[in-house]
Amino acid sequence: MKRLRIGLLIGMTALAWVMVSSSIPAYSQEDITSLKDEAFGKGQRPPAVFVHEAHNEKAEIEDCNVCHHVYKNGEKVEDESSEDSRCSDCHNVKKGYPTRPLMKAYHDLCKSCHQTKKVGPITCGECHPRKAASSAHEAEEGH
Amino acid sequence: MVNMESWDWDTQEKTVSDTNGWKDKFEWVEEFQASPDGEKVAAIVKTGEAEFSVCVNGEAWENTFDKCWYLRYGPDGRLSCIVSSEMEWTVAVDGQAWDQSFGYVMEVKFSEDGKNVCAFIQQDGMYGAAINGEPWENLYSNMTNFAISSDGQHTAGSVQTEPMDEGDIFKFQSGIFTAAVDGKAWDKTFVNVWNKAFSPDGKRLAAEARMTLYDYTIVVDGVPWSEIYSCVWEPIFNPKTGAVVAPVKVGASWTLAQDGKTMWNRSFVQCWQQIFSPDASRVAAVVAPKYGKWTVAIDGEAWHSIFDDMVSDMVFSPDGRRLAAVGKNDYDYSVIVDDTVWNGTYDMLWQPVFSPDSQNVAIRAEKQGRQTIVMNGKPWKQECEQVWDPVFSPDGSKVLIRSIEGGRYIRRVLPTTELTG
Amino acid sequence: MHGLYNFVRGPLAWVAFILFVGGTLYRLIAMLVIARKKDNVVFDYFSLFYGLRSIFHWIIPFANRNSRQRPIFTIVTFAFHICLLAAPILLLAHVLLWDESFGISWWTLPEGVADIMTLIVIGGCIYFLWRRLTQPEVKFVTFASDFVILAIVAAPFITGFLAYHQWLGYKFWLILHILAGEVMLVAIPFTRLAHMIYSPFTRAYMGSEFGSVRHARDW
Amino acid sequence: MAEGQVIDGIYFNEVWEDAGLDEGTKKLTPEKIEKVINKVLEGETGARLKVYVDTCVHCGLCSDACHYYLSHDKDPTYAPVAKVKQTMWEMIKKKGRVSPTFMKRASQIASTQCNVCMRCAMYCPFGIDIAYIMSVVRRICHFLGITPLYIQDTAHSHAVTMNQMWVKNDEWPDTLQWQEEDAQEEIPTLRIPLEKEGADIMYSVIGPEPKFLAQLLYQAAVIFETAGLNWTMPATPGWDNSDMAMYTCDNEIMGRVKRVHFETARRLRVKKIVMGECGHAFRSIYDRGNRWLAWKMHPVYVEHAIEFYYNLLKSGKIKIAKKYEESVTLHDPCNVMRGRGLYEMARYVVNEMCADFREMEPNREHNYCCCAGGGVINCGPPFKMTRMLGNRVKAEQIAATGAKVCISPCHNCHSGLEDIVSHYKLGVHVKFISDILYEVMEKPGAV
Repeated sequence: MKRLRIGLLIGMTALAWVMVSSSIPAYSQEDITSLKDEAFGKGQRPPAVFVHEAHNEKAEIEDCNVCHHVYKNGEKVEDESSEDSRCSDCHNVKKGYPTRPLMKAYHDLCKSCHQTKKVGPITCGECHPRKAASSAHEAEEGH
Repeated sequence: MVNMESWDWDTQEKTVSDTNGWKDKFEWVEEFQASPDGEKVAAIVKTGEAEFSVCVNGEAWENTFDKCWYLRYGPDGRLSCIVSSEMEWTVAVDGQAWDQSFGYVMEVKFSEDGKNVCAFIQQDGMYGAAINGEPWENLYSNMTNFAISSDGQHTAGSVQTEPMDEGDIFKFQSGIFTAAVDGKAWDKTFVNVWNKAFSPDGKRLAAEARMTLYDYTIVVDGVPWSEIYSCVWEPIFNPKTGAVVAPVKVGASWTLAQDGKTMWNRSFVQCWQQIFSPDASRVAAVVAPKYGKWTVAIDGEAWHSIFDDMVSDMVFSPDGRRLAAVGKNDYDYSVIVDDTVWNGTYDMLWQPVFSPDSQNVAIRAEKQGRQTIVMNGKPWKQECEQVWDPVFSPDGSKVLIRSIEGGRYIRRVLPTTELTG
Repeated sequence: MHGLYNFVRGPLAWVAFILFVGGTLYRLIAMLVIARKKDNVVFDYFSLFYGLRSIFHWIIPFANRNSRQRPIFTIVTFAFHICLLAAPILLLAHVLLWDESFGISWWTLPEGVADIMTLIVIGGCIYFLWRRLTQPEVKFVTFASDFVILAIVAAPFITGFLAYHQWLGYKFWLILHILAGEVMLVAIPFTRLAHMIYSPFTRAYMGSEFGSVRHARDW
Repeated sequence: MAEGQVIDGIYFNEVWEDAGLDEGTKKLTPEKIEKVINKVLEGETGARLKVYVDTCVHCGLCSDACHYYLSHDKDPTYAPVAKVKQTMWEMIKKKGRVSPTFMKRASQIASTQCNVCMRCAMYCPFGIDIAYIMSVVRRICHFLGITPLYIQDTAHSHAVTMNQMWVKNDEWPDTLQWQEEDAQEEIPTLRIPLEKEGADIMYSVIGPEPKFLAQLLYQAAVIFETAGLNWTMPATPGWDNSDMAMYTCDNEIMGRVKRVHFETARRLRVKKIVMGECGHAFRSIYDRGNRWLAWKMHPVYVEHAIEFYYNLLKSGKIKIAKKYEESVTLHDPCNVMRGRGLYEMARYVVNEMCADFREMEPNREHNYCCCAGGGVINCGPPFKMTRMLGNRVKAEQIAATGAKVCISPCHNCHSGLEDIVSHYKLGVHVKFISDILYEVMEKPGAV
């Protein structure tokens, strides 16, 4: 009885491992772009993987200001966008006020959207892979 | 009771004896005892090589003994001492040894009027009691917790009724102890019997008992209460109704029980030394309402004044309305009367004494090696080497103070007002 | 994946923290209530000064005789406990989660340091396991539950380590890591891991008895 | 003896015959055991036991604290935590449904394989009081009637006579009077004042002193006389400060004996109690007995002999004529060292008296137990070998000092060390402080 139960446990764990890990993709030739912001300096983790074109295509984002937003008096200005300026121009790395600190701004922006849409990476290692190549795809596959 | 009317309440002050001279006369002078009326002072003295006697007001008894100890005045002013001659022991009263002597004599107790002198004796390795020299007919192989009735006509002890081999724990646990009154043991035996109390008329006896190693109860005339407790303390009789009252432990807390029924609706972390007021209308006990906090409870109501170390020496006023006791914190003793603590602490305090009209409380006190009388919180101006308990005159107007000052034993009668101020 | 991750990261984490905090409070309050009721002396002899004096001598390595007698154990257990507490609390990834959820954050350890601390905790667990398996005086008082507790403690660190290094099956280890952490949190008040809650009190009580009553040292 | 014997699946590391345990066990039924265990656990224990059991992480760090464990070549069954495992854990886990054989073994462990010396409490990182847990086990055994015979008899003696040795009411004052007479040969003015109300000090001793060790009463009288103190001894029960009921955990008798002792001191209106060189008596007066009676501390100050001698020497009331020449070492008794921190005072006294003092290692709070205290020696001859085999480390510790005399200011330690010294043929004399103090002090009154 006991042995059976342990066997079952091992089997289920293995199955779970296979299911969750099966999203590991084959190596891809596509170019990779990342959210490497000079303002961070040397970060503890590699910059987040972000293939701009592919992402937007997949996510069907057409308006730039979905991400490159402009805020005035705490309100998002609908028809303005800020792709001409760097994120760190508004989002200070260390000091948050009045805007979010840079890292938090990235995290919140990306993750909130991924959460809402229920697609895209939301855990640390998905955006900040140790081995850029393999995980970049993983990040993309998620779309 | 002792007739105090006949005492000298007029002589204001007299030096009864200068004890400084005693040391010249005798090579050895033990501590002094003062007679209740204050007219005499006595001490055990060595009169020669291995020869002892008792010196009263500077004069030694005619009789000498090989040994003397436990010199005490009875309430009637007669002076008793445990004495030994030729390896035999007895009690000498006012210098006259009892006719009968024993293997050993230990505790000596007096009836309230002092007429009967009772002693705990051993004869040929057997134990019992003697009243005025007359021993029990039956003696027992072991006896403890010697008790007497207030009239001194009855004596009792916890006795072993069957022999037990050394280390026979099973025999012991079968119950081989009981109480014996006037030499006659109760029929029923117990694992242990301890402190006993006689009814006021001396006809009944109550005792603490252990039925097994852990079942305790109170036994009255050999009949245990139906209730079993995890522990009990010494019982007393209600002086009017004859009911028996004892502290009992129920669960983790103590309360008072009367004839096997819980008497107080409150329980305490500790409860003991209960006393009845003279009219039996009230009962007081020393209690610990909280762990390590001591006070007095009257009819189950605890006082607010709390002492950390202990409370002792409770005494009701003659009218039963007031109560005095002694409390202790660290090294300091204080008097507490009717839940009010007197100002001033002392290194030692004896039992408080109420005046007959219940108005005044006086007490023997010691501070920094000097003793005095304190009345209603106010110390008497005189500091002495030693004082004895104060005695109020029957009308309460005067106080008899017995003291030793500069080696002189002095008897004073002071108006109560002089002490109260 | 979103659903599973959000479940362990959200509601389950809430459950775990509520059980941890609630359980801890419950155990503490229950202890105090039962002490009040049945062991009141504990309060009567409690001394803040001597309690802290005792704790002080036992949270400093080699400040008490037993720890000097067993230098290896002392080093391991101190390193283990420090890392066990510090690594999760000061981990960057954890602090980011706090920040994300509640907007609160604090100083964090460099990730490389946290990584080493994790290994120290895992090493400590292996050392404790080795003691339980080989040292007669420990083996004799070891029950199956002791291994389970050891596993409960080791699991979040092993899975966390694997997840952090993203070798194989990152998300699997990550989710398992979160689950393991939650299991451990819940286990703290309800297993012998409760020594985390109780030990300051037992130590302080013994310190009080030794200090203020016995006038002696308890280290 | 059948070491390592397994009876009904319960491991007996030692097997001795003891009528108290053997006969008592025969009368047990599982129902009674279950009832008593749960009664004690629910009725008498609280947060401490529960927290101790829940906090213990079974780490075994307490092992090295125990002289039994060390002396038995680190046999794990003697480790403090192992004793809890073999007793209390099992009782709690099985909710009291344990067998009579289990209880017999539990009683053996708690009564004879633990001296409740509390050394392990100083080795547990959490300060878990295993001595307390063992006392709870003894308490359960008390209710079950399975306490070793000799100590049970001693508890009976306390219950009847309020002293440890069945000393009858007359034998005590009689002995004091004989000692007084003997001492007068040396100091003619010497007196042992009986029942002296209002004296400064009541001197109290333990039952064996009048029974077997009357010279200690003699020596104490000489010290009191020479120091010129105003002292007394009671002639009634209450003179004995010892308390084996404390160690059988017959708490009711423990409390009764302590109450008589303190009330006797109060009756005699003394300002403090000075007690002889006894450890367990100090524990019962200062720690266990007073607490059972709801006295937070001793209601009348109790000065242990070590503190007493210290004060006498420090104040010059007793002067040393010539220092003791023989090399000495000092055994630190648990109850006055771990129990009262008198170790520095003891060293002052020993250094004042003796020219050649050598420390044992470890010492002070960390000294190894004598293996006699905690009631173990009082369990009598059946368990003598338990003590001998259980304290090889003590013999080694004493031998390592090279001292010719071992001073032990505690009766139980004294007797236990004498046994160990003779069993391991150490050739060391065991002495009380007063033995040496009496020998080296100035006695101006002596003829």
